[in-house]
Amino acid sequence: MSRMTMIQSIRSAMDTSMARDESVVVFGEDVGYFGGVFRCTEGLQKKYGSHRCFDSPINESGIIGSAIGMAAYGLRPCVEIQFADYVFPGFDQLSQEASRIRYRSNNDFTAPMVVRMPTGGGIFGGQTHSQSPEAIFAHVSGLKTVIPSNPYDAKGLLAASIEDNDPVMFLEPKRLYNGPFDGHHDRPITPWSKHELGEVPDEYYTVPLGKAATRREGEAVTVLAYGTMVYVAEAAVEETGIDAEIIDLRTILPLDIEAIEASVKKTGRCVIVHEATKTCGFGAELMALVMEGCFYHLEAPVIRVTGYDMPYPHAHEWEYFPGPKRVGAALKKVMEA
Amino acid sequence: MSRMTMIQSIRSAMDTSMARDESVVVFGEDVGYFGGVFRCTEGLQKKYGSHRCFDSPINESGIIGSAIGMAAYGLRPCVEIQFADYVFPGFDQLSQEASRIRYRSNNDFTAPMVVRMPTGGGIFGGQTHSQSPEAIFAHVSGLKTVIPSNPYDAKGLLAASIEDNDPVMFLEPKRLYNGPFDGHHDRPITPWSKHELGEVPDEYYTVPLGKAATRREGEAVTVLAYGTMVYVAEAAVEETGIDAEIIDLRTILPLDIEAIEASVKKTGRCVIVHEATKTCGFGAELMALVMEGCFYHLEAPVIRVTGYDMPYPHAHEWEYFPGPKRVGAALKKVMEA
Amino acid sequence: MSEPKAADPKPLSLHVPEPEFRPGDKPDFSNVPIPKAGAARKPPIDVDAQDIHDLAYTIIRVMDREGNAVGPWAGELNDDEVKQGLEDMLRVRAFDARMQKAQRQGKTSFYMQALGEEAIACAFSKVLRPGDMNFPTYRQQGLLLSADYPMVDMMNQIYSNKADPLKGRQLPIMYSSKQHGFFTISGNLATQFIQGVGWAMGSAISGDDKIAASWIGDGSTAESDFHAAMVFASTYRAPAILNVVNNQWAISTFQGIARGKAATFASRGLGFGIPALRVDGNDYLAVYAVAKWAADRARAGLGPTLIEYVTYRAGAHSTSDDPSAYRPKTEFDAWPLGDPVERLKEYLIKRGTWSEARHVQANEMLEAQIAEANREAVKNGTLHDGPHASAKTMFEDVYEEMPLHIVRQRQEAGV
Amino acid sequence: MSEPKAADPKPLSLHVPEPEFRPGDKPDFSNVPIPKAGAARKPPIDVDAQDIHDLAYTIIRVMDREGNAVGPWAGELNDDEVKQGLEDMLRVRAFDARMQKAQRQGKTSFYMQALGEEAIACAFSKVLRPGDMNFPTYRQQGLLLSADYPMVDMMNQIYSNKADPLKGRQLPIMYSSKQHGFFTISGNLATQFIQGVGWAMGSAISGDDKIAASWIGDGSTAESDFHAAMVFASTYRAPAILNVVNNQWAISTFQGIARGKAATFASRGLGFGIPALRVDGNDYLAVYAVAKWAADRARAGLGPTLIEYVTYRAGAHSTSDDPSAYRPKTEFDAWPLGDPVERLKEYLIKRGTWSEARHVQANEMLEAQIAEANREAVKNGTLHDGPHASAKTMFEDVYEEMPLHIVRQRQEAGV
Ligand SMILES: Cc1ncc(C[n+]2csc(CCOP(=O)(O)OP(=O)(O)O)c2C)c(N)n1
Ligand SMILES: Cc1ncc(C[n+]2csc(CCOP(=O)(O)OP(=O)(O)O)c2C)c(N)n1
Ligand SMILES: [Mg+2]
Ligand SMILES: [Mg+2]
Repeated sequence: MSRMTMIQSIRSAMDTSMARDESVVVFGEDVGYFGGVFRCTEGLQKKYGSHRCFDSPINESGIIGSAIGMAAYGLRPCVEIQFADYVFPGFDQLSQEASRIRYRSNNDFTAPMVVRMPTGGGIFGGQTHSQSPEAIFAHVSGLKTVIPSNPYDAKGLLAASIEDNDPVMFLEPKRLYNGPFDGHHDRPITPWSKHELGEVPDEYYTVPLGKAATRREGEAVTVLAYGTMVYVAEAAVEETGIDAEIIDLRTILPLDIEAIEASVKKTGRCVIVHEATKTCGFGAELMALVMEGCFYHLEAPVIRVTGYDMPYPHAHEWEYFPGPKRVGAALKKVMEA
Repeated sequence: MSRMTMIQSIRSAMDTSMARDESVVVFGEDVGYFGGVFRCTEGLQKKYGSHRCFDSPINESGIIGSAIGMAAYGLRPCVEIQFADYVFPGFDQLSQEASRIRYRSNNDFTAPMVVRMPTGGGIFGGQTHSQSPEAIFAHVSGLKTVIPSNPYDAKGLLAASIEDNDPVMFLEPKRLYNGPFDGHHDRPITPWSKHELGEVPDEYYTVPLGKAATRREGEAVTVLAYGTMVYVAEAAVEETGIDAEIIDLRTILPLDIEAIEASVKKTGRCVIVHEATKTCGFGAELMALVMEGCFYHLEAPVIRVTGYDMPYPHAHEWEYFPGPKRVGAALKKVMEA
Repeated sequence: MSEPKAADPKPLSLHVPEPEFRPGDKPDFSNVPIPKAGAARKPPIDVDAQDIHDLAYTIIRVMDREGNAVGPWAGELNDDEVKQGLEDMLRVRAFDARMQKAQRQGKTSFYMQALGEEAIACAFSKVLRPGDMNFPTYRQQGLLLSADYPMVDMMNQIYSNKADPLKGRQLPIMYSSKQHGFFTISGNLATQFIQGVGWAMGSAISGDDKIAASWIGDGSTAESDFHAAMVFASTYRAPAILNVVNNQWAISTFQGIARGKAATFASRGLGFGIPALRVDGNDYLAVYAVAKWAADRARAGLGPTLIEYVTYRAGAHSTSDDPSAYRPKTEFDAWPLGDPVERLKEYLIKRGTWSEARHVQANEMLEAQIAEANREAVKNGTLHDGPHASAKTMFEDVYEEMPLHIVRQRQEAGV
Repeated sequence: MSEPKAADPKPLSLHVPEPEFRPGDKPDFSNVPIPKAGAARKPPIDVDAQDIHDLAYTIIRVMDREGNAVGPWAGELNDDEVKQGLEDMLRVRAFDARMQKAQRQGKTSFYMQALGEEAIACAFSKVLRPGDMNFPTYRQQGLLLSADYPMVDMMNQIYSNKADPLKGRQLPIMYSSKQHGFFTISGNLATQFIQGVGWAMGSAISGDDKIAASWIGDGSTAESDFHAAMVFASTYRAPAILNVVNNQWAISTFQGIARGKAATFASRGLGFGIPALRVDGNDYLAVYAVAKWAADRARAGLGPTLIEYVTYRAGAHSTSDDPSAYRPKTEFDAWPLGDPVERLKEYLIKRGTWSEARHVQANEMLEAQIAEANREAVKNGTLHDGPHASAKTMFEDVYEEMPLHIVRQRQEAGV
């Protein structure tokens, strides 16, 4: 057991997976010799050789397309897209190929692969280093989408994703890489070394895909969140003093629908929080599922707190970010309704 | 005034737009000499010259990327993607470029352009000629998305889209190209020549973007639909005898939220119908908007009737298609709730 | 920006390439230079790309107009092998003809034939070994038909019937057979070109000895995944053969819309340091020899080869297409590289091991086999009349395990 | 598939290219052939691509080691123009240094310098005319700084302050100025390469006389939009200049990860029939001459030219990067094409129209101007301390008219 940052735990997931399974290979832009611009793959090339961890040309369609071919061959590629914002040149390979190879070939071929990518804002990355594309992945049948919120989960979920026999989009909230953020951009953050979820086994383990985690039990209202927003929700709950149940979805698809339904049926109220733009964001699907599964238990309309419908602006990053103030306001509103 | 099929009215929109505005240019795969695989651009090259209507290389990123450049230059490109399924190689140019050029340059540059594409199933096109990607476009701030359901609207909306100063995704339900379908695949269809919305002025006119059309007034339940599904809804309403209000959204984004809210507040019930896969489909956003805007008026949970979450299968096309039987069942269920 | 002392500005105009012949024109290819059979040199497999630029701009040919096999690329196959090749091509042609008919009879939604370009897939299949993998387009049925893939299975898929190996999920002709080295075909163009390179990289990463072959059409080389494949193949020296089937047409669009000026598709390889060969795609012997050279290179760890097969799409693009709207009906007759079947037949007759009579006989036998397979397949159903796989299979295999939301959807569907 | 009679299978392995030197190594480029200045021929602008293959594999150079301008590409600029060029480069270098410092002082989030490759954008800007359009990457600040774009506006954007012309929406350095022929920079690589071609096509469609210049880095040529641009530019003979700035590095990745074997980036053009020139990017005179040749071609309706500028990224990739982790610190000193500023300075001194003293003086004057602009800009605010444009502007210009859902979001935000 060690204290790890999220970067270290992600690295440890790849390291332990590569150690136990020769078919695991890691590649992407700058991930080889240098170890990735966020250093998630540091040391892997040295340890496992440049045929198992290597730099790729700057071509996201090539990264994903070649990973599909390798997966069809029998390997388990775990590739890095430098920022989630840059996954779109490879989106055709994801949405039309990786996602459908099992189905269209009736299991003759499969695409067990992981596409890792840093996601979300909070580092003044502007419109091209801050996007959260999870809803777009969730709309594509055949893909799985995972978004961890802490080092322990990140390692276990990434190991499970690498083991999984379907293509998994693994979104890493970059604001959490070095510390749990604690919801406010203008206050000091707790380092992972002081956070209980920064305690990570050194050996291989998995956290199953498709299971949400209840980060806080409560009776008054259910907050559905994932990634960075888990901490924003925690801050807002603490500040408002509302007895909310905070559910960290962890996996967007497959989704732990039963956990969501059970919680909302219990509380009768729900606030959904994500950083992505609002229209057709994953919050819309959550809203729809709550409508379908819990309508008769609802005492107030569900509220979405999300990024606004525009590119992530550079200077106004923190006005754009759905912070504790906005989430707190939603909590109060849903309780007053 | 002529009777036109949807193909003819779409052609007429481009024809009249090209005639009145020299800056309108049309290109795409097979659209030049041949006039497009669905013949929507037939005759335009002959009439306006090959510099204004021409074949393009098979590269959707090139088609959309070059259109962005032309639009920045000052033209109004109206390009064709042969099937909506093939727009994804160009999705990076749409989601990261066309959609943001105005915003990121503070109006210094703009991208007035239209991307036309046949969408939806119903012609045994299998998983690669049947997709409905509207929700993915709707999630991208900066894009507009239009889906007409009849020749009159198609011409007017396409002309308005070409006139519009923002990038517009124009999705043409291919099942409607030659006739309004009438909801059942195994019954004869009415030709457009017998349909009142097949009556189309020969001259230039526009139908404004962002305004829904009420196809049927009713008191019992609101049905939100667009494209092919409008006719499925009509068939289901007729067969169940339920006094539904059918709203044809016409524009997915910007959305006529006020019309939706007014209708659902009146009826207190709502069924949403689309052909795209369910999870994170546009129905989820509609559901969320109804939750946010009409919760206290709802007498029953809103129901989505959609394509299932899997690739559009070839042999089981009509089991997959959300036909009148499924919509009818939803109408009954929402009335009984 | 300063004003340079250059010529006065003058109006520009857009150059839109046009094919030489359109419906009504009399096609005449006499100005197209066709290099003599046997003229192209055969370099060693470890040659550097920059030392064989010429081979990317010529057409490597083995059979001359008199039916002789000549030059350094000749002599790779014995008569029995060539007879097998001829039979393979005849089988593809007859199979296509039968399935075209089935589509017109309403037994399926769609069909795509390989008429005029049968030599390419048929000859290519012979250079692969068990375990190697093709990443084909929709026009390489020859790979399956010249291997031992059962025709009745192909038909079952074409009819989307209850015995369809892909359970009716895929379009007809979009086959998949790992066992036969045939990767699941995508309807989306060019995506498989880079996947094949990735597969080959996988083999190299694993210290395996298997190679991959990626396939693409002339029109589809314009797609960006062509570039991705070239970049990855050249960077990692992937053991892959990159096949461009230049059949002159992409639906209604001629190859000039994908290719600039005098450049060839093969010459695209040179900018990546990839050896590139341009070959007569209607010459079974030349296709085999060139493909073999590339396979040997790949297996020897020397990396990828780009091959352009010059051929002609003699039929319509698909059953949804009518080419008389955009090209002269007689263009194939005028096509200077002839018909691959006729040419190989003449070669064998000249060798004295074949005859018109045996040719007719072989054809009859194949047609009988195909008719028999068709009777079998039809018993399992056809697209519109069924039976199909159970509707419940539609919900399966989206993921390895069915997630709750799909379980619920299946329950709602009542299947 | 039959078993060919080839060699026994042997295990393959993956080739992963490595740069020659890593941290700790002593860089030595003496084995890199540097063609003599003046040696490359200068063809007429209407030349066919296939007749100048050699120019895609050489390095066109004008200034020799003694500071003389020699050969057919020399003699394009007079002394005043060259002096202006030197001053432009000095301005870029000093501006970059000042802004690097500002970033370290916390005045902005991020900066990217063009150290070592100033000659390219500065010389290139001189061949364009008003109305022409660049589609730049983030390393062509030289285009603005050698035109008349106000430095204080650049700084206002870098500081995202209340006078930022882009209202704080864009990253620092992602400038936009239609008036200065500078298309809004994208953070996404390569997308602008095809957009520039589309712009040029728009000019040709309209019978205009304007041309476009697309820009891309060596690493980014691997992106698929590079291919899209080549395909469209060659097909329609777009009046575009396709600029590849090969500065040897893409963040931590050397050019071998984007380029196969002995091929050059320039040689990619040949497979499309696009004339391609490879030029010494640290030689202001050569860059100007080659760019001028390409501009003349484009204006004459002869279509696109691909130019590879061979240079070296002397600084870090960005302020987020530390290159000592992946390359020797002394690599730039060993770089055989030298420093573009030093080389042009020596040329002018040799001409007798410049001196060390004037050089120092010019630098001091520029630094004073930059300091003055910086004082102005800082008055308008800086990223973390503000003031910024009003938060309400964040909701504007997503569309020409604000749709209802954004109106509601703005209301909810209370701005
Ligand atoms: C991404 C994508 N874009 C467009 C299409 C539509 N389409 C199908 S086949 C075809 C022409 C392909 O031509 P070519 O590559 O020359 O192959 P050929 O049909 O001649 O064998 C087109 C445009 C597609 N299937 N996928
Ligand atoms: C689509 C995309 N993928 C990845 C990145 C991340 N990235 C930014 S710059 C860069 C390296 C580019 O290298 P090169 O093209 O050589 O340009 P240089 O920085 O040397 O000028 C990378 C990988 C990006 N911005 N966009
Ligand atoms: Mg073709
Ligand atoms: Mg570079």
